[in-house]
Amino acid sequence: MIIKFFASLRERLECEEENWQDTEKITTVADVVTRLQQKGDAWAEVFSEGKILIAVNQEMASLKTPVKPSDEIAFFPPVTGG
Amino acid sequence: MIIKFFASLRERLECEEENWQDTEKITTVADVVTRLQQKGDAWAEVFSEGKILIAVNQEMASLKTPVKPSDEIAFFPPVTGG
Amino acid sequence: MGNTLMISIQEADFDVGAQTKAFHSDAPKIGAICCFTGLVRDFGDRTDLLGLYLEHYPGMTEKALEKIIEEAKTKWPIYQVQIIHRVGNLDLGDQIVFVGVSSAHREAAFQACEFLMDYLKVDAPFWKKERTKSGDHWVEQKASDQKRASRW
Amino acid sequence: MGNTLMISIQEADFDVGAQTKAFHSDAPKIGAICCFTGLVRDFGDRTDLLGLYLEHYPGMTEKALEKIIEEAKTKWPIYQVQIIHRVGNLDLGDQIVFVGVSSAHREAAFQACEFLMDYLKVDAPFWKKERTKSGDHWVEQKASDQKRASRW
Repeated sequence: MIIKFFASLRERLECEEENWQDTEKITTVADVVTRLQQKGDAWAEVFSEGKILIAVNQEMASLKTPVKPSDEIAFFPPVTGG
Repeated sequence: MIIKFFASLRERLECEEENWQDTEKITTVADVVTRLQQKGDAWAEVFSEGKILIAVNQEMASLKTPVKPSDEIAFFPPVTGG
Repeated sequence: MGNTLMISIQEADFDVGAQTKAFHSDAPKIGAICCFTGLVRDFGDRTDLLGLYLEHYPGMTEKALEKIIEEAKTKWPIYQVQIIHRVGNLDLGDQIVFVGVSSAHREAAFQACEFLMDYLKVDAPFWKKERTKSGDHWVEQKASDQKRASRW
Repeated sequence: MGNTLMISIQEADFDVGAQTKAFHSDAPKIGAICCFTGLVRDFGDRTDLLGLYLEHYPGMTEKALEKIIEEAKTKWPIYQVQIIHRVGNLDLGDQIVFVGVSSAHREAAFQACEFLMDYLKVDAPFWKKERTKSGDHWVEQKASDQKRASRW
């Protein structure tokens, strides 16, 4: 399972991408977030703030979206292009 | 007094421009139209049909608009540019 | 707020790239450029159209366009406005009209550009004649154009 | 109705004139081309802005833009759509984004172009960082952008 972080999230977490092999207990995006929050204070803080957007396989998703081991999950702040 | 005709009016009247020296009794656009209608059948017909726009000194005007000997009066069909 | 405006009635074709670059002289104050280009189109129900002949009222045309631009400037915070309208004989696919607007904000650029096109169609003294294989005839004004202009 | 669409996410600058000419390949079916160009603007209240850094989510960006274009095509009868969005470091006055739409009708071209820009701003994964003399910081999404997109 690939986990990607963009923009301010990437910088605050000092992490661009994780690649998880052990995803046995992970069935939804919420499970991914729970595991990320346990990685340390910065992670717990970032994921408690709200205003985070989620994509699963490059489509917008929510905490309830189911995930498979082969999925690419991304977290990022509200977009500001254009 | 300069009288100009454009587009389909110019073609139907076979006239692009008139230059009147004697304008003693002409005080409004309506007076101009009355004199034009007396010029022949084609003129009477064209000016009885409505759908004619009027400009005095290159600003949109109406039959009631006052005119002076030095004015430029124009008659044309609804515009179709763009 | 700048006041630059460029109005050109011409037989010659125009270059949208060059026109767009002219807006950049106001950078970095401007954030948005909206440009509209109109082309001579064949109509689904008219297969015999060869092109158009465009006539206008020299002098009044420029005044009418200036007036429309002034009106747009009272409605939206815009910098430059460019209007080019071709006259004379045009063929199918030829460019007829260009309206470009720059602003700090995209909403103002879009709205002002569409407003200018809508009013140009009903207030500027241009007349189109269709040149077809079976003869030429003057185009009638469309009620939909009057309606689009009246919504502003 | 044609289906041509061109999406490019690139560091390089783009040429509005060349982009516009590409639409002409559909002439004389098209009568209207509406193009929007976004530039890096200095803000009235921020005199220390040097430029922007643009990040995006490769892969998802293209998918998100395709989806927005498909949505526009269900709403308006449009031919070609071109979207170019630059990424990386941009300076004040630089072009950031180009959205161009062609159609038989001007209303469809204007509406679709504005719709695409509105949705690009809220649905495409791009992020702007302002580079200022006193440091860099990520730009926050504006509530007004969400509101503009929700009106369609």
